[in-house]
Amino acid sequence: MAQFLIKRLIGLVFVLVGVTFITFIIGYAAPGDPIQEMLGNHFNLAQYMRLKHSYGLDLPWYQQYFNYVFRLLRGDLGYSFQTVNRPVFAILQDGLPTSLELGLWGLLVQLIIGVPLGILAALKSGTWIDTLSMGLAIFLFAVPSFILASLFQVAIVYLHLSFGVDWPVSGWGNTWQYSPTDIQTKIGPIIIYAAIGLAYFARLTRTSTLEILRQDYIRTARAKGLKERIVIYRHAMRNALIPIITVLGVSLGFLVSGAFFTENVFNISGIGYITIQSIYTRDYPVIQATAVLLATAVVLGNLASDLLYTVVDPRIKVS
Amino acid sequence: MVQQVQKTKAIGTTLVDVKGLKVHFPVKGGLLGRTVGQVKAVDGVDLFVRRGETLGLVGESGCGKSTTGRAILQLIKPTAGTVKLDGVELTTASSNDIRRKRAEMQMVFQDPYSSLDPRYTIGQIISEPLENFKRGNAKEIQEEVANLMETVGLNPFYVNRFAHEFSGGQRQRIGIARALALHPSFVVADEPVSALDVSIQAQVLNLLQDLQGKFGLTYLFVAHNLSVVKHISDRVAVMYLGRVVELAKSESLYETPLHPYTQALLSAIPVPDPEVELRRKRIILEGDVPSPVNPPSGCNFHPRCWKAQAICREVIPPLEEKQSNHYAACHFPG
Amino acid sequence: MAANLLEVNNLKTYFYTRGGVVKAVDDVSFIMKPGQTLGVVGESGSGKSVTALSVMRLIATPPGKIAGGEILFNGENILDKSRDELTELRGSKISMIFQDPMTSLNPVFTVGYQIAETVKRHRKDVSNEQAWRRAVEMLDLVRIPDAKRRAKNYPHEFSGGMRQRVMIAIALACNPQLLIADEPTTALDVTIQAQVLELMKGLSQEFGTAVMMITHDLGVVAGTCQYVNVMYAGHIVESAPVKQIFQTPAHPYTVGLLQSIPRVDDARGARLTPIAGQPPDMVNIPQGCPYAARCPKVQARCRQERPELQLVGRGDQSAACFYPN
Amino acid sequence: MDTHDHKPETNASGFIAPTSNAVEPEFELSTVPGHENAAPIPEEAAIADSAPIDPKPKKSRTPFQESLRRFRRDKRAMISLIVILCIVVIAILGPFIYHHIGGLYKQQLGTHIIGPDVYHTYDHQELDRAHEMPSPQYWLGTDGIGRDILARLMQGMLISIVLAVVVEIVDISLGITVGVLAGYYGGWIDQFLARLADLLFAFPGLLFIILVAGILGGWADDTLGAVPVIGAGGNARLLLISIVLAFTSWPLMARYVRGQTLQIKEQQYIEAARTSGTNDLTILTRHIVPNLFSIVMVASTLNIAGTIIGEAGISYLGLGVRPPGASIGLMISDASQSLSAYPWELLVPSLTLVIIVLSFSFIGDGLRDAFDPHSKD
Repeated sequence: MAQFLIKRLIGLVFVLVGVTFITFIIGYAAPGDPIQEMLGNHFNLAQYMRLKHSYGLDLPWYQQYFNYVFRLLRGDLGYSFQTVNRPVFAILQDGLPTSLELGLWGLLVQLIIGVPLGILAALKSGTWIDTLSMGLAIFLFAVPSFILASLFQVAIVYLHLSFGVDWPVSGWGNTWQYSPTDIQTKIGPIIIYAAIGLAYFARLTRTSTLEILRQDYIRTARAKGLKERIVIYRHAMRNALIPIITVLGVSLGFLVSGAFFTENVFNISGIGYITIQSIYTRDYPVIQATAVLLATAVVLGNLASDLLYTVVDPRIKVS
Repeated sequence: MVQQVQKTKAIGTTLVDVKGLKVHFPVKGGLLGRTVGQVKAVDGVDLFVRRGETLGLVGESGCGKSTTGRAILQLIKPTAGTVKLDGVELTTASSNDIRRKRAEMQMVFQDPYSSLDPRYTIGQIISEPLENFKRGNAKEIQEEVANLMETVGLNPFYVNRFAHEFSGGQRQRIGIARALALHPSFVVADEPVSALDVSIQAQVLNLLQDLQGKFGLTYLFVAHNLSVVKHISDRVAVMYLGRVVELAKSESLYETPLHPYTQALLSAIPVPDPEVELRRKRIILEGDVPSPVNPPSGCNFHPRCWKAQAICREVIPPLEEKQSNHYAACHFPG
Repeated sequence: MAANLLEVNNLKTYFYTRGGVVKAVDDVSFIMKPGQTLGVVGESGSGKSVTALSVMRLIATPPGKIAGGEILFNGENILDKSRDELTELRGSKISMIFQDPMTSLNPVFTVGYQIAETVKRHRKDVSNEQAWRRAVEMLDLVRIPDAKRRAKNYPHEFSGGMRQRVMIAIALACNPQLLIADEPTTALDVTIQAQVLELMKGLSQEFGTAVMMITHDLGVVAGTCQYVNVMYAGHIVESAPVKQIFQTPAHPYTVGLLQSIPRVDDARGARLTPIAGQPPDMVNIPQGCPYAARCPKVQARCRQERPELQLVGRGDQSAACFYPN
Repeated sequence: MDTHDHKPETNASGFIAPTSNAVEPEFELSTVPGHENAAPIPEEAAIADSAPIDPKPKKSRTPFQESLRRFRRDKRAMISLIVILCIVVIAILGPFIYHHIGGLYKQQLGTHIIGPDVYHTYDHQELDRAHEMPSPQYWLGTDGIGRDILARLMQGMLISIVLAVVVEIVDISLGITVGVLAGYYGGWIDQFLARLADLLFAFPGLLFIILVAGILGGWADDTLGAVPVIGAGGNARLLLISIVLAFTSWPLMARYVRGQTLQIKEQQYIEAARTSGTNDLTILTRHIVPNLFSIVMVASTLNIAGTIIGEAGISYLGLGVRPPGASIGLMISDASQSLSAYPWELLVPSLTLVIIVLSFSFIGDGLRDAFDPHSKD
């Protein structure tokens, strides 16, 4: 098992190198001169050279890359181009807690609703319950979150106009605080955000549960005279959870992608919002930092799901 | 024609000669996917097949019998050893030479389902080898396919049907027709009846026997079922954990097995006769077959053998002629 | 004469598929006495496994359904039992082992747990420790070396033969009256098969358990069973004590089966006599005797009516044939 | 639709509490006749050994045709297929017809008299005709700066379809080539694919697309904008986006193909072909690639849905098609600026997108069920 983990870790390092390299090269190869843009009308050659040097942009590309990686390793993310002397770290620090909160709630909602919905559909497979819940899942999976968000907002506006219901259309409220208004504000974004993953988990759980129920050992469990409840909740679920845990990592990808849309639609100043804003303003250090941050989150998530996997599936330990 | 050339050669001379055949598969592992061990699937097999005979190759799952059959046909590259077909060395031949040689050596496969490409008709399947070797124009090939189908007991009327429309036994006939298309001298039959129902098994076994008589074929018949092997084979080789432990004429092997493993194996086979079953004394072997990654030292049967002595742990017993035409690899045969 | 342990009367188990109704078991009747070993022989699709699963009421519904008949176990009809009563019965009075030991054990629980769980389920007064001790005891009984330590292992750490022993341990943990073994050795090698059969024989005698041995291997039947039912296309075509099945088979199918299998104690070269043709399409079995199309002794009557299972006048031997041997 | 309507009753541990009316399936699949032993009996009765009873040579179906027949029986998929065909026809032929419908119109702000070939184009603005509901002149109304919504929608659909086709061509050709080679030969190409797939799974595709589109978008506007047809009307970035979308999707296709190739490689008919003296190239083209057809078809159909959503998302974020160009994502983004007052403008493109995506998902699901009935999801 130690070997399995080490192998995964090496894979992770490889992925991180790849991610930093891609983000770096994109930034490096990007057209336009950020320093020139930064100076705008105040352009003078001396200052240009000084800034260029202080940002390390006058070095050959590989040196820039190594500097970039070494600075990353020290936790130094550099300075924003947009706001001179503002460390990227500080910018991320502003957005991170909000994004974390959104992500955590999103994941929780996905699992708490998606997994039981999938189990239910599998147990009632072929009935209207199955058709309905899977229909819902297909719908949520197919409808992009920015459409869902817009529809949600239209609905709120309509409710406000017709019934005078007051419900916040956007925003996030106070991070990690849960006053009634905060909760009210957060519910919409969380549900929209969780929708796609919820649908994904529901479908996956249904498939894996149906698959497990077909296994010989489930027949054995029944032949032993176990109660149907035990057969399903002890013997089937333990096994059905294994594939779900393995795709937790993939679902983190959904969470990260979802963040771009949800945060932008609802004007939530998290990492996704910051990234898009930085793209508009060509603030490469910030873009690079968020990309690396998000990829690292996904990579660590994958690692966590691998770890969890070894706990759930005893077969992993020896191989 | 190949057939005629073959008939001029005397029945009974050696057609296939295998010496020291080894097939080791690397076990990948560790951090960099390096090879950390070897699965010694076939670990030093010596055997020969005489022209016109059937050599049965028998053993339990994982003993390397199928791998041996494939390695002889060069479908798996042997790690070591020599394989001569009609005096021609195959292990050192180029892949082009081997492809040309395939006209003389064919295979009948175990699985009647996965051995026929579901996208092709019976006609296309049987004609594939004929086209590869340019045996005639389209019309001639078509006629040959019809002939072959009749030979194996299929109605040529169904030439344009797909494999999935046939039953297991019929599919196995299609596989046999494909193997015979090029008039090979040597055919490896890899568990050709083990996937079939008992009543169908007999049909296919009879067909194989008939074809052997008709075309003077030489068979290497690989199977785990000792009753079937006995029924069809002139001589039988018993494999255990990658090695041939006993090789003898069928009657002699079944009546007076010399190797303890053969003895145990034979005594374990249930006989469909309650009277016989009542009288039989079984040798029940202890434990499982060891892993071919890490086989026991010396005679690899020694941990399960009731006759094992110190020497068995240390010295690999060679396959020797213990009685006339009866070979065994055991320090204490009999 | 002891009362019947199991009495199956006119059992019909059908599968409703898109292609049509598959009459997997059609009007099957037989009895088993306590402690008796009954062999059920047949080729694939003959309905032998479905018969066994029907007795366990483990038929997948849908598409399968027990369409008629009764299954009396100790005089009580299993088909009338509620789900709770059924689960009480399964694993304690009737247990079952399956063909593929590689997939029949749950990969995420230790084998000890899987045995102890059965014990706990059926013996209300047993503590966890007692159940575990029983599990170890059972593993010891099925001759798994170092049972105490091995009980804590997971199924993937055992070989196929060992897993089948674990299955036997689970099945026998509660001293059942009836053990249904569905091709228990088909997936195993011949030397391992001998180990497992020997073990089953010894334990069933020791426990006084009746065994229904389902197999396609006539050799296994000859060596282990006292009484044999031969099945073909969903029907029992012959039913007799084991000696008579092999020495004086009455039904042409049984005769054909015996003539078509090579025997290890036969002289080489004796030509086999195969059964002609193919088993019937289970969706449309022609009327009359299901074996008529392949039978060498077929008469006009065989294609019209289906023969009932009846005594052939050699003691306890019956066959479903108008012209038995 | 509200998720909470159908939320199952959960107990404290989050699992569904068994309810009394629960119809637990009595037992799951046990032994189905015909699957008792190793060899399954095919659904159709095996052909009789004896001479044919039916003297007419019946034309028999290949397994592929069998699957197609199963697919044709799938109502949901067939309807979806028809919907997609309609959309393709509308997107391609629609504008040509629409340009000739409607009479001359005298502009209120200007003095020109213009015909439908002008006001029924996706980029023509009639500033005094903003936010109109459907009318005989503007069939689906106008947007915030007086552009014809139907014309824009047809252009947007065209963009989606062209993009999907381009991405799928790259996806399929690269995916099959690399996947087959990796699966059949293994070795470094396999290692390379595995690493690439790892990277792709860790680095969310959308993030990558956003990065590239955001950073190189301006460059694309400048250089590709000059290219006729491709770059005209703010579509310059489409090329960029399609390259990136294809780049992020082919490794997944290659992985599917690799997996399937590995499976096919293990089939004995491959070994049989080799034994018959068939060379590697012929084995690959005759026995392996044809058997990949179904998985490639399923995977690419499902990928099309993702591609179309991806493009819409990028354009929605303002990183894709630029005004005056039209894309469904851009239309949604434009409409959401004024959604409270004019929800109609949001509804039209949103519904269109949802219909397209759902249709492709249904077709993909249908294909999978038809071609690979054993593996769902």
